[in-house]
Amino acid sequence: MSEPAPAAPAVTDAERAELRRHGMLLTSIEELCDWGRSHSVWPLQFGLACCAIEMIAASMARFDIARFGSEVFRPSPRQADLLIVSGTVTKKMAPMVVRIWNQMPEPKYCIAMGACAISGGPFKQGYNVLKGIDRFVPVDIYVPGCPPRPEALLHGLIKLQEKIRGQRLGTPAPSECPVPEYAAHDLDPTKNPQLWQPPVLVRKEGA
Amino acid sequence: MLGTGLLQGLAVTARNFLGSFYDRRRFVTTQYPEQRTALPEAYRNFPFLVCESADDPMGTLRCVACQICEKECPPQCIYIEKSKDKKPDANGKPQIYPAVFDIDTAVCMSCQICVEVCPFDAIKMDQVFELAATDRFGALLMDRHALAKPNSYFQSIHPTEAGEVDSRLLAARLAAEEKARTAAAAKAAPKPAAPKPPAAPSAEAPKPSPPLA
Amino acid sequence: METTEQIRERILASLPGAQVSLVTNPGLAAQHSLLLGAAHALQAALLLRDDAALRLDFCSNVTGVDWPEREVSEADPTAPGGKVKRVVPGFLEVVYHLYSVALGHGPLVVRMRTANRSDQVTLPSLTPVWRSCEFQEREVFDLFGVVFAGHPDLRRILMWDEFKDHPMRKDYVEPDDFEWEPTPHGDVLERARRHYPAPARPAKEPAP
Amino acid sequence: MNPSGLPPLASLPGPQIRAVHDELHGDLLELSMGPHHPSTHGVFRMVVTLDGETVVKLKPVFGYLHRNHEKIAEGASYLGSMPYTDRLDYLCSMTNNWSYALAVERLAGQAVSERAEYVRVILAELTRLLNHTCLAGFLLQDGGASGTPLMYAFREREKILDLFESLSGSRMMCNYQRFGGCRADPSPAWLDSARALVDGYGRFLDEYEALLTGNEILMARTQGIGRLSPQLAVSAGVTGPMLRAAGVGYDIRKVDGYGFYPRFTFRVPIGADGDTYDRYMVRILEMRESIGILRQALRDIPAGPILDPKAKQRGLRPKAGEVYSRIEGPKGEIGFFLISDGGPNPYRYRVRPPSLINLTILEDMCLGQSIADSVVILGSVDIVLGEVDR
Repeated sequence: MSEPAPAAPAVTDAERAELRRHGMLLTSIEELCDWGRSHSVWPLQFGLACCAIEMIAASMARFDIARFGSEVFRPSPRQADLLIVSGTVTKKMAPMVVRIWNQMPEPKYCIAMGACAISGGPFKQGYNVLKGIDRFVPVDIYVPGCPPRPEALLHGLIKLQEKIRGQRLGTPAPSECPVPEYAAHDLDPTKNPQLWQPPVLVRKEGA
Repeated sequence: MLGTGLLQGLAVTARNFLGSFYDRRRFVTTQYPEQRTALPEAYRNFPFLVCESADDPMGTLRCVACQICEKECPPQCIYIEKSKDKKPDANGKPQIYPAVFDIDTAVCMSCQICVEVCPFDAIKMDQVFELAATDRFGALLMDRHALAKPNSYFQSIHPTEAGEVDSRLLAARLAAEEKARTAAAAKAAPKPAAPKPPAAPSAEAPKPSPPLA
Repeated sequence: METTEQIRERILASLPGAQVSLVTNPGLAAQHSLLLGAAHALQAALLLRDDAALRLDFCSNVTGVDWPEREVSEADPTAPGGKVKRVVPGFLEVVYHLYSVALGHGPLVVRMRTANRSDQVTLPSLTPVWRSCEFQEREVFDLFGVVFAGHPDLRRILMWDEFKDHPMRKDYVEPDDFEWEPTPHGDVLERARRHYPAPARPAKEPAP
Repeated sequence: MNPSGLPPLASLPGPQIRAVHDELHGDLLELSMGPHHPSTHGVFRMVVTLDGETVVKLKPVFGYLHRNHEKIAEGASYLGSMPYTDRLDYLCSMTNNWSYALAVERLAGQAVSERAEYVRVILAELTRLLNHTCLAGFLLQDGGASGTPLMYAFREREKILDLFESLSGSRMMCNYQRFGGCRADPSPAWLDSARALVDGYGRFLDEYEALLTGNEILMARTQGIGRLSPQLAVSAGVTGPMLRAAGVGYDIRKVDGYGFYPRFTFRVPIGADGDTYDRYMVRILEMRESIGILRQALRDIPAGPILDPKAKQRGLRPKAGEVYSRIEGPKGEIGFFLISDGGPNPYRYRVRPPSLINLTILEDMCLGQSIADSVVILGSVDIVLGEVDR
């Protein structure tokens, strides 16, 4: 993604905060857009496993995701901004998840909810379990837990909103992800190396 | 009559709607970031390591790197390396300590089995759940520095359990001291001259509490 | 319900020549089972379902078990050392748990075994007798590789159609995706190491 | 039943309209519903062949949540598989735990304390309330009543989850049962709050029924839809509320009398028509019976140990042998088949999934119905994909 270098702002953040304290609101198109986007994140109605039940619980009366402007669970990926990968992604399901992601319009975000979506979680030893959806789809926020409490998902959503508010306007690079195919023993390819590069883990004594 | 059932249902929803303005039992929403549900004492999320003092967490870990939790962890998300040297534990006895103790919270299933099998009350369940991160490799792999939390914190989140653990450890320590004292006395008995003070608090490891054997 | 031995005699009385043997269960549950020969299994199953005293009309559970080839040592006074090693050929086994809804008894455990684990893996399907076997036999086909003759729709059920292996077999090797294993043990540790460049190994092997 | 869904030819006036009618008989349409579909309860997929709007063929496709529970369990210790059973049918972790604990207890010959048996019954019946309440909400959601019933159901679910959480530490994944008892002893305060919940639940059910049971739209959408005959139901291994809705009075709590169920008086509701409405109604009536069982259990629960501290959990090595053990879960017969070779992990570990086997007759129930009804029929089967695919 090539971002244009941000020009020096005419008003610094500190000045803006000072003005805001005096009841004067200054804004830019960028800020207005980000504000609007961050408060109307429409998730896709897409449940995979256990975490989906907690995702539904988050949208119900007790936790009420509507307070964050995200209660509009859209059944169609064409109308959704946010993909909450809520549960274990199996290798059989992975191509569908990638295809759904490709169908979503820009700007789009992805939350990996729960241990399984992040890394395969407790089921990562399984032969049919994808070890993390970030092998195929860029993930913005990881919410650990098995399953995370609904509050934890809301916390993840708040984090996502913060991230959106820091975004710069511009043409985002098209993020079409290649869809893996079923092969004789495993998916083909097993990961998208452009997206997923695990660091080499070096442990030092007493680290 | 056709429609009675519908009207009856509408009456129910109307009662619920109106009730939501005055009936306290219907105020079910928790305004999350500002207002928090009181977590029950038993609530568990991810494990943490208990240390005796907040000032020197690495020096006072209860963990002796026995690797039982590592072996029993169902999703295999604990990684321990034993130290090569020994450090004195809370009772002054030199013990092996974990040189590396990592828990991958991206894998942990919060099942509490590590807590149940630990014979030293060294690993307990934490209640922090706001751990959302943007980087899975760095932030979610917790090392022993991130995992260590003082006993006072354990007491604040699980007071009942912590009370039991503390009294058990204290009883074990007292029993060990008593044993050391009698042993010293027995040694000293034939020679009444210059009774040696009992060697620093105790020479016994805390008696393993009976976990799920 | 009659004992498993009595049921065996009942089958033999109606189907002379059928291969039915008793498999005792040494465990505490003592759920003994009947081993049916493939040739008469379908008739025997029909008999179990329709016999007035048994009426095992409800097949609750169908599953496969993989018994790979193994070596056992047996006492043999003639051999040097007093013991002789013998190779027990491997086979695949299908286990059915039958109950009677009409009479409220059960379970009767019925098993069938294939001749080997490679080419002679066909067994008669019991789906014509009990409809509940339909998906479960497909699952056994998918995960163990037992072919059920007479099954109406024998396709893979859990894995995708292009998949070649039978993952519940004991000798199945899962695909290699151990690129990021921060907390590896045993076999996983070995496989994770292969993904790291030689100097920067994840860690040394923890002491056993 | 008119399979094409069109009015009978003779009733149409005029030759031209008849010609149009003949032309309307076009090709069959094959439609793939799922794995991402709002009304397939997760990642279930069915390939439906339609003639107009009428289902003429329906093939379920599984495996999108096949996460290898059985293979993992065969490499894990007996205790290590307990938290995995939570994740089978993730709405009913307590009954899954119980079924697994029961199987291992029978394999290893461990006795359960009296208090633990009572606690197990209490938790299993609370789970049944939770599951059936949510199912009614999801069923109505599938029928088009988006929101309200599900929201009421989840309001009550949160109350039960609070009980589970304060006892076991987790809302959904309780990991509470142990071999020979339960992990934590419920305090008197916990029992009091359980009593309060049970006392209030009848009132909630009255309200729920006032909202739903007599509703004309619900009746029109469910009565006479998706009939299941008792013979087919038994042959296809259907269990649980679905079997009883088809008119077969088979309840494992009565037949096997596991746990302390013989000590409680309760009735087994049975449906007359085997249609979707009966499946809804049987569950509502079962909840009322569950409330009765809970009242008795919470009244009679004895004091005593909940778990023998000497009962072996870690490093359990049962004697070689095998066992099949089952209980009446909220969705049907949940059973575990274990083969031990004397080692620390089971040689064969098999879950008998009620949801998967109840789906065997989905096609039979949907044939000749409209595509919209097949969604409601699927909703009334009550599946959870974690258990269907394991």
